[in-house]
Amino acid sequence: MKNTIVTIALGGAMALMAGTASAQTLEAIQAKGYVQCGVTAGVPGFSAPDADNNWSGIEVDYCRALGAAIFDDADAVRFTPLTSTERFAALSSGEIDVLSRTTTWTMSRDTGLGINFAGTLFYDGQGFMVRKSDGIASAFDLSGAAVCIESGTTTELNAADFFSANGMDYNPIVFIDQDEVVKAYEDGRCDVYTTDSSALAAERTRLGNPDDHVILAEIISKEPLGPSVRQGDDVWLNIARWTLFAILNAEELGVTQANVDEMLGSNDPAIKRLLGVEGDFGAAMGLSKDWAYNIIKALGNYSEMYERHVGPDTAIGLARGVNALWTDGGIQYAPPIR
Amino acid sequence: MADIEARQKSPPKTSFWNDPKIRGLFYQFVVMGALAAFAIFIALNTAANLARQGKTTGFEFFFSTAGFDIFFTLIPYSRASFYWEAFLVGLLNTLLVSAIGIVIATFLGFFLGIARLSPNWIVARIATVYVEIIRNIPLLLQLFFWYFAVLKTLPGVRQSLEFAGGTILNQRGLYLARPLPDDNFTFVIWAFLIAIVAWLVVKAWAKRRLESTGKRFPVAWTFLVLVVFLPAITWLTTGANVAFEYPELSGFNFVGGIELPPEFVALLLGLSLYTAAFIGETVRAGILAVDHGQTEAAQSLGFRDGDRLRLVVIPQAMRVIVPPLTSQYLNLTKNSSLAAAIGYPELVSVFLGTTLNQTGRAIEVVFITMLVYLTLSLVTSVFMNWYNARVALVER
Amino acid sequence: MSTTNATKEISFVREEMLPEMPAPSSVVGPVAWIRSSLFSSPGNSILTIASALLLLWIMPPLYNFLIGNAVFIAEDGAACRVEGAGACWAFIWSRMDFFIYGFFPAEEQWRVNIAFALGLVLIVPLMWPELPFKVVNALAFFVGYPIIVFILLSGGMFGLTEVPTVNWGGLTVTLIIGLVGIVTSLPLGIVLALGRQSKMPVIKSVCVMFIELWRAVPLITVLFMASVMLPLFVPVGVSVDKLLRALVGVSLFSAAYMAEVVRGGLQALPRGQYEAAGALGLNYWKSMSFIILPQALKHVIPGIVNSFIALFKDTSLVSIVGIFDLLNTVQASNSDLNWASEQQAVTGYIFAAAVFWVFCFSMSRYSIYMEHRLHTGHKR
Amino acid sequence: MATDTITADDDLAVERTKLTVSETDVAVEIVDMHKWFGDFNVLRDINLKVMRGERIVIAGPSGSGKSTLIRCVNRLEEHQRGKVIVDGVELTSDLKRIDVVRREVGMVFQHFNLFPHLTILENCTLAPIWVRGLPKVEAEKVAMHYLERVKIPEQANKYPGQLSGGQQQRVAIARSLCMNPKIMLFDEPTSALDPEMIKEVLEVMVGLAEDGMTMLVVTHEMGFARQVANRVMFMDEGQIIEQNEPEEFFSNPKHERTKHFLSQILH
Repeated sequence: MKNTIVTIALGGAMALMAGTASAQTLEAIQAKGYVQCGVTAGVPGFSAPDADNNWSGIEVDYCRALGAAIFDDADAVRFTPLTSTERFAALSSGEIDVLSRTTTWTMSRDTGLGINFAGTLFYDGQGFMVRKSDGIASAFDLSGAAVCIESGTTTELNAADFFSANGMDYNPIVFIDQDEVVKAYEDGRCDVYTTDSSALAAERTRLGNPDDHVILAEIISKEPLGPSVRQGDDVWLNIARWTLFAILNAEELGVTQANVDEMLGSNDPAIKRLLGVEGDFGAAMGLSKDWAYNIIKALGNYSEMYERHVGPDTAIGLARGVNALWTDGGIQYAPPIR
Repeated sequence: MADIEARQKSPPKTSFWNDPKIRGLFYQFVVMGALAAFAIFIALNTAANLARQGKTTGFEFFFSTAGFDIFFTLIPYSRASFYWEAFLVGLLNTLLVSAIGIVIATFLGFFLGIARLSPNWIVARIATVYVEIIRNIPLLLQLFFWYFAVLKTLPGVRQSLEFAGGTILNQRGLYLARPLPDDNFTFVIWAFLIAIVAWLVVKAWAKRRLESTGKRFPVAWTFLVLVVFLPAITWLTTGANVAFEYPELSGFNFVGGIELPPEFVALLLGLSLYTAAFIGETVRAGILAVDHGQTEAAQSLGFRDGDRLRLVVIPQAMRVIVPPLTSQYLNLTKNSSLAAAIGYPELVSVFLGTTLNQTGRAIEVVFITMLVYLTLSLVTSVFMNWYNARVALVER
Repeated sequence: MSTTNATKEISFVREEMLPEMPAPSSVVGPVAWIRSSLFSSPGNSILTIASALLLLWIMPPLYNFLIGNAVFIAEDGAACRVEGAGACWAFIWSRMDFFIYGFFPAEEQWRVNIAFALGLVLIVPLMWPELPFKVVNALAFFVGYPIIVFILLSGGMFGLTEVPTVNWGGLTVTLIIGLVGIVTSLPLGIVLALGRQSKMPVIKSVCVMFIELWRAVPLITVLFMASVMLPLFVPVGVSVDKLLRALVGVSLFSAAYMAEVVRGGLQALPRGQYEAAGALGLNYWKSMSFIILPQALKHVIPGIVNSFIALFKDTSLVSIVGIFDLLNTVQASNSDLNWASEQQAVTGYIFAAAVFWVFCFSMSRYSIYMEHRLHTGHKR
Repeated sequence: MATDTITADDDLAVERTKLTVSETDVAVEIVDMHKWFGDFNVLRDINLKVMRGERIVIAGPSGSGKSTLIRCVNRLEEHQRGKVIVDGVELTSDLKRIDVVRREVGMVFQHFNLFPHLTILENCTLAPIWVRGLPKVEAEKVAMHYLERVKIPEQANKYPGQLSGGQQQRVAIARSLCMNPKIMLFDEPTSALDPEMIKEVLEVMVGLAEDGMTMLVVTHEMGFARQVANRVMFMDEGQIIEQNEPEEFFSNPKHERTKHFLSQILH
């Protein structure tokens, strides 16, 4: 008798807790009323809980942009913090709708894991952080160093490639959890901490005394970080992709959170198309025609997101660099809305 | 009348449904069917999920290049090695830390178990407090403590603590001098081996002598004389020499000597201290399980305390101690998998962590890992059954 | 008789009974105690002195660190960064909400508090052997309570705001995993134990295989399996909540251990009980549920509680698969820059250890208490 | 007084005389002995002189201290006041003296306390080999002799768990005899046994008594007391209440408590 009750209770719990994600991801999202977004448990500037335990960061803003595009509500998003080990399983199982978790776009991932990358939110590359007191000038002086790395990442493979290609020895100290990697470096277990240089900058701000640490100039890999979705649902892929393009286009066209209402009256046909004043580009994706307007109204354009979370004025302090628009000498380039 | 006779001759047929055999078969059939259905359900789901993710299955990944490095290996390994070599590295690291941990935990555990039964109040109390604290705190937490909290308080490489004999302790681990014996040293080793053999011969002879003449021979002293003095004399006469390679600061770290990384030391420490508390309880229970009457009987026969323990109490206590002790050993081996959290590259960390992530072969990797632990457990239980059969007390 | 002569000599009758005499100081009193328990032999004296020195060496610095020089009240880590400061309790205090509730929204935390209070109200009478209504109480705790807690915490009905499980954390999650593990593993363990005792070869071998497989592998592989393989096992498009996956892993794992404990109880029961039940004409399920199991389970209450202790300690492993249990919240807070100091991590770990210890130690005391009760019950 | 008729004894006789410290005829002498368990005064003012070859049966209600009394004789229990002198050696906390006394005093327990991990023969030879330093062959010869005497030589290679209670108790007696004790203590040797087994054990004990062994027996077997005892002692509340020759003791008990006790166990 007791058994039966427990079984029923469990079954009920399971039915409640297990959301169904049909191939029609958008329909499912509209039905449940929010986007489920997989993020890192804590990389400042990208996604991390802030002082009030709200998620914030540029990758979080991207997820909020999806919420804004679909529901006109940037808060219609829920976040699932994931370890690097679980992230792909979480996406392919439908536990999350979109993975926006400092994930490098690589061929094997794009082709072998049943996922599609929607684009590049942030062009990154792997770098090294060392203690100033060690007096290291270059990554090529790192022979014999103990290096702290997060396990199961491209970082781990890149480091192996780099040291082997340059005939150097090193001690890879590998942890499953990002927090533990940083902690071990900070505690002095390693001479070097290596990961994407953006994350290095972010983590540096979290160290006890950031000025005691320097990030070396060498970048040893290409790490285009971008959101990804499950394969096999092109509508959802389009939404994910064009949400990213919309914020890039907005920056290019000079549409900001502050002036977006003004811009509704702009004469520029490109702006009119972006904001849904002219034509209905949302319809093909199952969205309203002011989908992009809603994004910009709620969160601003790419530049605003960047400056808010990782830009020079933040603790992380990353210059735009290659992430500047193509018009400003960078490589961020969005196809036109037309 | 005829009816009754007929009934007496052939018992009334039980109805089909009430035949316990048929019922049994029916139940088993239902269970088997349900299980098969469940297995098929899972297999189909898995196949569908894999197909949707465009994943293939199979073990051929074992023979592709791993591409990552491991810093603590017992066999040659580099990023160009294959995944099966990475697997082997992890497995050997698991076995290494388990083997050493078992030895330390056994000694400490027996010490604790005996100390808890000590008539000395303060000794018994210290042992009790130790056991009650250690076994009521999760092992993972203890590992974090030994690794992160203690590591933080250790000095950096350049401020290393230096101890006698070239032992160095810093945040990068514990460095010991590596002995480099010269050629003549082989004589000393031979002398040592000969001494051991000689001691075994003396021991056997002493036993025979005790049995035939009733005279006892100081076997323990003989051991000391043979095993210490024989090699020592050989050492002096042959002029054998052992040089030591001391760890020296070079670049970032100390180079040379024997290097024990903090991950290894913390894991070993955590596992041994934790398991020792449980072994202590096992030993205590084993000793208490020997009826006090046995001690009294031995005393009344005039046995001295040493003989009483050796001949009467310990042989009986060991029967009670060995089976749970073996499962503690198995637990220690299984618990070594927590190393994944503190970065010691053992099986789970290398295989279930890195390899799974890099290859995405969840099913294969989990299957193989479980198979390894299952094998270890089966081997242990085979040993335990053998031991139990060997020492079982004969009862009526 | 040759002893006639001696008869008079040996014949003796006591005229008056001697009163009881007070024990000499060599038997009772502090001096006797010190002599017999500290200095009974030269070896013991040496041990006593060595132990005393050890305590003198450990205790004062420990006291200074934990209490003497500890920082109890502070706004931020500055007070803890002072040279020679002890444990930074102020840090623990400032993060206490996080340690207890995780990311649970502050304005909804009253729901967690109600769940705690209700649990306390149900569990105290359950553990008190003299109180009546054990069956009702047990049903309420093992069946009703988990359902109420689930509704209360996850919300989404009865006008409660929905709080997704990723926001659950801290001690709340630790206790939830412990509770669910206990509630599911016990019945599952009983079924498995009965199956293992079964005479039907198929059922028996299925149960044996299940039990031995789970007992052979470390929990962490089970949790990894639950986190990477379980999503593959469910139909396409169905996703299983992360916390639920960990719960499934923990429950199956502890059920296997529970099964072995229950089996011990079943085997310890004299054959006669089974025969008597059969002789009364009870069928299998009736004799199990009215005769055998009540006795067998009562015998193994200490063993069951010990499994609960192991289970409760094991909940900390979910932090490895990224669930914010108590240990993980402490681990995460240890890198809180506001409170950065040398002692931050140590303080955090000591706090977490103390919480776990209090739970586990009181469970183990309870188990000893029950063992004692059961044993005295057996003696005439 | 019956002399030793056992051949195997001859080898041991030498050692035995060596260990004999005093030449008096007193085997055990207890003077003004008191004992406490914590605050509880278990034995009060015990005075007892056991002559060589004497057989004393100690009776009394449970908790009267009779077992404790005989356990003081081989120092399984320590007394706090008074003197216990066994075979001329006074028992103190001196370990050497305790060793000497224990070798001379055999003891048979209520629950046999055979070593379950050893065979019957090994049970009997272990102490002679390790304590007396007897060669194994000799020890086995002695052991077989006594096993024959207690009528179970055929069980020599079995384990205690395979024997009945009565057989185990007989082995326990044989095990003590193998040490060639001068004094035998019996602590309720038959109270854990079935009636027919009691008989076989008592027969062995009677045989021992006939051979002149000095015996201190705690028992409720009053038939045995009548048959073999030189003296019967009645204890209560940790003191000796009455002692007398068995015939007198049973037919004419003097003390009220003795009368009451006898009326309860004899009817």
